[in-house]
Amino acid sequence: MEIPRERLRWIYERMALIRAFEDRVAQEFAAGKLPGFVHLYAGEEAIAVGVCAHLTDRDYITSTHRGHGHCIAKGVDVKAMMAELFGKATGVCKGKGGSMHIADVDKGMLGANGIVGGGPPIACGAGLMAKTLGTDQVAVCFFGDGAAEQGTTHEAMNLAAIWKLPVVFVCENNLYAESTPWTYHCAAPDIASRAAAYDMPGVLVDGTDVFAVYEAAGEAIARARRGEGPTLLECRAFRYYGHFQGDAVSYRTPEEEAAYRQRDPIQRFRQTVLSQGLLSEDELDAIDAAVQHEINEAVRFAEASPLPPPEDCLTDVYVSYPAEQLAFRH
Amino acid sequence: MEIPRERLRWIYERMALIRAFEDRVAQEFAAGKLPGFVHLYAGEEAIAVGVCAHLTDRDYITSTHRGHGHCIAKGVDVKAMMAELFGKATGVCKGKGGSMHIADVDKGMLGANGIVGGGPPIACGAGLMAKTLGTDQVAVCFFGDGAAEQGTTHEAMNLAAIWKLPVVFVCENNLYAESTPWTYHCAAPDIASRAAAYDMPGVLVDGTDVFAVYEAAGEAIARARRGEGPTLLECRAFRYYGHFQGDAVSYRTPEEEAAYRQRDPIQRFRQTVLSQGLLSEDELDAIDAAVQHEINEAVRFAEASPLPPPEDCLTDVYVSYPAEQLAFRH
Amino acid sequence: MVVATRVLSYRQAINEALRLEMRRDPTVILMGEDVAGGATIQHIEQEGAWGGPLGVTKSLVSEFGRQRVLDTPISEAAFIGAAVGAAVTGLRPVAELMFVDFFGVCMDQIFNQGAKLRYMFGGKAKVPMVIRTMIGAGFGAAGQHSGCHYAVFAHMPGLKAVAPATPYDAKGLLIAAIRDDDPVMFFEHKMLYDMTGEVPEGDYVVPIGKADIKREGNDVTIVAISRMVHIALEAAKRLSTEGIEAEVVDLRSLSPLDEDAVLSSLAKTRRLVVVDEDNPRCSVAADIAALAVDKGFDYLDAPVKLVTAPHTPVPFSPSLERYYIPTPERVIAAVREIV
Amino acid sequence: MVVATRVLSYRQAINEALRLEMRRDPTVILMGEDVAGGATIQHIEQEGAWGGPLGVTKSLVSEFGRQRVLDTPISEAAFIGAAVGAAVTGLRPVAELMFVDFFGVCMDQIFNQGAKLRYMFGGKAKVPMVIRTMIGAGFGAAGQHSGCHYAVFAHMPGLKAVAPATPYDAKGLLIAAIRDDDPVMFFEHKMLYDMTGEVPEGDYVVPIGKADIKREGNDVTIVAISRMVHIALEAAKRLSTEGIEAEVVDLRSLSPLDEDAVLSSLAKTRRLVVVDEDNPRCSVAADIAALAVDKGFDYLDAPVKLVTAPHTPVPFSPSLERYYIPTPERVIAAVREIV
Ligand SMILES: Cc1ncc(C[n+]2csc(CCOP(=O)(O)OP(=O)(O)O)c2C)c(N)n1
Ligand SMILES: Cc1ncc(C[n+]2csc(CCOP(=O)(O)OP(=O)(O)O)c2C)c(N)n1
Ligand SMILES: [Mg+2]
Ligand SMILES: [Mg+2]
Repeated sequence: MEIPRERLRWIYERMALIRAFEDRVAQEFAAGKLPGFVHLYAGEEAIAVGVCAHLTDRDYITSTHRGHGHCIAKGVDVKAMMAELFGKATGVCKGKGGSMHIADVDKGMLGANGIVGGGPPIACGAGLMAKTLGTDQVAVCFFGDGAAEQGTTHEAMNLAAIWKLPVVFVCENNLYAESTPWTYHCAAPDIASRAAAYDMPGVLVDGTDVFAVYEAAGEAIARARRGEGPTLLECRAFRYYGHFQGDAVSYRTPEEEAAYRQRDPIQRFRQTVLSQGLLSEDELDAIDAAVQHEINEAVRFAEASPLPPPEDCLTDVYVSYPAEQLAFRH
Repeated sequence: MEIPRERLRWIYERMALIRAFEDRVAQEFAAGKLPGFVHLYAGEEAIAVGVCAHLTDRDYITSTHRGHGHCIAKGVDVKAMMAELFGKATGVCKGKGGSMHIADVDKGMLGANGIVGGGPPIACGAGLMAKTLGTDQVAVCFFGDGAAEQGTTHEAMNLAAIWKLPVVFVCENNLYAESTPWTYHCAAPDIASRAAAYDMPGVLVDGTDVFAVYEAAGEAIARARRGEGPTLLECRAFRYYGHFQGDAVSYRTPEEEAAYRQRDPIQRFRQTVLSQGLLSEDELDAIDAAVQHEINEAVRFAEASPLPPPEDCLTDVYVSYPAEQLAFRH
Repeated sequence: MVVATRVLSYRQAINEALRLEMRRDPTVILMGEDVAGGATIQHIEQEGAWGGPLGVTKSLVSEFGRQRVLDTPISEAAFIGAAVGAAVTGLRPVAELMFVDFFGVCMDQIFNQGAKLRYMFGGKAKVPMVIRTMIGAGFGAAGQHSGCHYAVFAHMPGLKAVAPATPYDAKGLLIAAIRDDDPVMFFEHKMLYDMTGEVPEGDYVVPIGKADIKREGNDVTIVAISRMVHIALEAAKRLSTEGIEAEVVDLRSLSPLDEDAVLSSLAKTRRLVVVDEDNPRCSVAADIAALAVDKGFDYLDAPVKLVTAPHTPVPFSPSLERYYIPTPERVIAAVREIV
Repeated sequence: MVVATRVLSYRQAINEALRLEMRRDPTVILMGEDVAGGATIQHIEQEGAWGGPLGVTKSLVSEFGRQRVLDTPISEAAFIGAAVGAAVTGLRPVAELMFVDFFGVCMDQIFNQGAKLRYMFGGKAKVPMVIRTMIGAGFGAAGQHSGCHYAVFAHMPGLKAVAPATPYDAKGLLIAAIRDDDPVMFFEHKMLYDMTGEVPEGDYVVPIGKADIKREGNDVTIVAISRMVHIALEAAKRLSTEGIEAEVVDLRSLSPLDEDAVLSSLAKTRRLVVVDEDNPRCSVAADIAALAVDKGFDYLDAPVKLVTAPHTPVPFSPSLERYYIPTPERVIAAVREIV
């Protein structure tokens, strides 16, 4: 599958932006500037970007607790994201959602999700909307290897298959669910082959190779748009950080972690485009610089933004509801 | 697999008893003598009996809303069962459970279940007990084709597989979930092949042929007892009555129903044992007579039994709890 | 304008509300197990299909087709979650959770997704969906098909919850629920399906959040929910022969609550009994009592009495089930204690 | 006999209760996501494994092995249902539902299976299991990891429910829960894990169903739950400087309820405030108010005030989350309204 030059630049820029965002979040978190906890996507950039390269703002995605990368790949504003993680009023969810619920419906991003397996049914719903209204929109459902063991994931794949919904299921197999290896929690030899249980194509993809992801996702999404139903992609990649920030990652060895870096998706992309003469080193470096600038700006914006006024706790619960019944009685 | 003569007699007797029980329940229900609703097992006798022929009282089963057949195959007292359906104090659950929750833990019968997909996790628990305590008990989980679409069923199969639990999953595919054909609700070409998603053997069995069920279940149960983990059997059969009593069964044609009777499990058994000279016609007729007598006695017993005293509503909720907090305040 | 009314059953009233809203708005779809019935079976197309196990959605598929009346697998989490996803992206789905007792397999999609998305997204989304579900004992359906459980949903921020007691209210509240931009739980009592009453033709709305005085009286306020409204009315009728005039307030809406209706009735009668078929602990009945003893304390001349189910599952046997369900006798006894 | 005590954290107290019970009774097993941690990974065997995301079950796997400390897939319905099945057939499982907010994916196995089997089986079975689960806001964990939701469980017949506020109570109640023959929900407040207090060595039981007077006073009763006990104590301390002496009743057990403790304190003080971090509608707080206005009506000299979270999901931002959680100031304001 040939990728237009502008798309290539976009792919690199988005992957670099995700990496820079996550590295910076790790720093800010360590400095105690972020409330709550964060799950970082560094190392898995090729998956979100390779998939979302085929989507427009009118297409939908559902995400996971590890959702920053999906947001950025789907085009959510990085300033508003950073402000959200800081819990600021200017955040993309006005500070109400935070890292685990970051979302932007205008960009088709239906939310990170604090519930493992929460997303697959919702993605079916977005697909059902498209099918019912006869549009060509598709919905992509990102989920982890751990989420593959949640019943909702199975139910949703079956539902999407029998209704031939335009949904693509993308399992991000990063080898662990928290500290549990996927080979322990999953009885199947691979997750992709579970597609057979739902009579849909299942493809195992190298999730550190954005070209491979781009190609597999392109086919699956085109199939969905043609009304031919869902596909399951299993993309294998590595998460560089711990499960959440603060995790000492005792379950992995330094050798294992070093091996991950050998297959770094961003470096691999650089090597490929440089060796094939598709983009130049200068071009890539310029993108890196722009990305760094964008992240700095985002943090500056987030820091400068105000916290939401406390009583905003009471807004946005319903479209309409008697206000006095939302407030506590005392 | 050769079946000892006594076992053959038992198999016939149990199948005949289930059929007679269900036919009689249908009559009593039509006469307005049974509260609530009942789901009848007639037509599927070979599955419960062919499987339970390998179990002792120390082994466990979980069942479904269509549980009478499983009870009888597992040796639950038919009088106490009938009294339960009549809502009597002498019922096996003291009239508290009824058809949909009929159970007898002493016989290893862990309950019919009003929740489709409620049983599979519980069966895993019984298997886990056996594994933890190092006994050779097994647990069999009966579930319908409709239940194959419930997330719990998938989760339980995966759990049983990774923990190598002594559990056998028996899908009773009777072609419909309520009025919905299994070919609509299930994306897979057959349910047995979903076993691959959990790395366990999956076997498609003719569920109207008790010899076939006996053989397949024998292997699966022996495997489980040897500590080699779970198996999925899909047994295809037909339910003769509606989904529940009162269902007009408009979704089936008379031709379809007539075809079912061509493969009646009890008639097939009779033909086989007679043609192979394993049991005699007199023997079988004597069993039929005894069964009919037992059912008559059961109904007499149920009718003659008292209703539970109303305040028994408040007992058996907990092993211990302040009585005044169980009662309503007024 | 004169609006014609006819006598309809509660079942027919619900069916009519669905039909009218589906005609009015092409984004309204139905989904649930056998809500059409017999998917893919040719010979029952049109009138033969089930329309739900109790026939409530009967024949909607013939008018609207299987694209808008969707039979689902037994995958409540998936299809109710799909309703959430469809609602967020532009449809107005009406999903059927056949019995409320099944909420345990799909509650996450209801209370954590459907109910919270708007909030967690900072108000950028709305989730206009309805979950229709059956409640109540009296059918001999035993422990897993007879509960009310609406307290669990009233407890949850982000959900609205209504429980009509009459055909009129059923139609008007369901139309309101479908037009509402928030997720609404719509509780149908299975013992009311055959109850009949006057129902106007055409569309009308019973506003969510408004209780209804089903009987006026000055001596005691009886707040009741769903089928218990009829138990309360029966009790009130009998009490009247003793000279006690009860005011029966049909709550109709469990979330939001019509606090004013409860408090102003209480201001008049100064005595309160709440009748609720749900289990007693942390119930809507308890909630009404809590309201009364806070904002209505100065009105109260006597203890607030709750007439509820006991703290037990629903038993099967008719003798036990009769004991479980609140009766007019128990309501009368409670009233007598405080008047 | 003199029992030695040491200062332990709430986390350590829970860990110790599990350890002692597992030593005493070989049928006690633990199961949950990463409760051991790193299943099948050789190099972290013994002390390196997680022991739960917050380390509560740390190092139990080194003593009891992976046969008794079972890491599970993310399949709450399956493994909590497995705990039910194991309990019915002879084990005493302690299952961990990591955050109570996840109950929506497994509630059926809890309330419809575990809680009802005994009843539906006519008393022939018992289900001695414990579900440990984390509650509470204050961590910035936002809408799906910060709820309390214990009202939902207290509502359900067949379940018991306890929520300790101190290390001492945590250990004693957990031992009681494991030995109890009924299913018990054990609510651990995540903001209390690092709180320390005196804890006796060896085993002891804090009986389920007994509240504890954490502070005596004559002017107002403050009933509180879990972390709110400390908020109530702080409020009481400050009120004391104004001459108002509050009695703080730590409910400890939500089902069954220690009605006597609440009512006798009320009989003394004649005024009641309930502090509950859960959402207000159909809450345990409302339930206590309902108890007071029924059985305690004659004692009441003032409205019963509920200090709860608002009817909203838990927001993320610290400014919003602080607003959400009841504070000593709000408790003091409520007390001032009625004394
Ligand atoms: C229903 C539910 N169960 C458990 C959790 C706690 N939890 C959060 S992330 C996680 C691991 C998820 O693993 P995986 O799906 O592989 O995603 P990854 O973190 O590897 O991206 C767990 C157990 C949760 N959030 N929701
Ligand atoms: C969780 C849940 N959803 C729906 C139902 C309603 N219901 C009862 S039986 C049934 C069909 C079950 O089909 P199947 O599993 O094939 O069993 P069969 O009735 O054919 O034996 C349905 C939908 C239920 N009891 N529980
Ligand atoms: Mg993972
Ligand atoms: Mg079936």
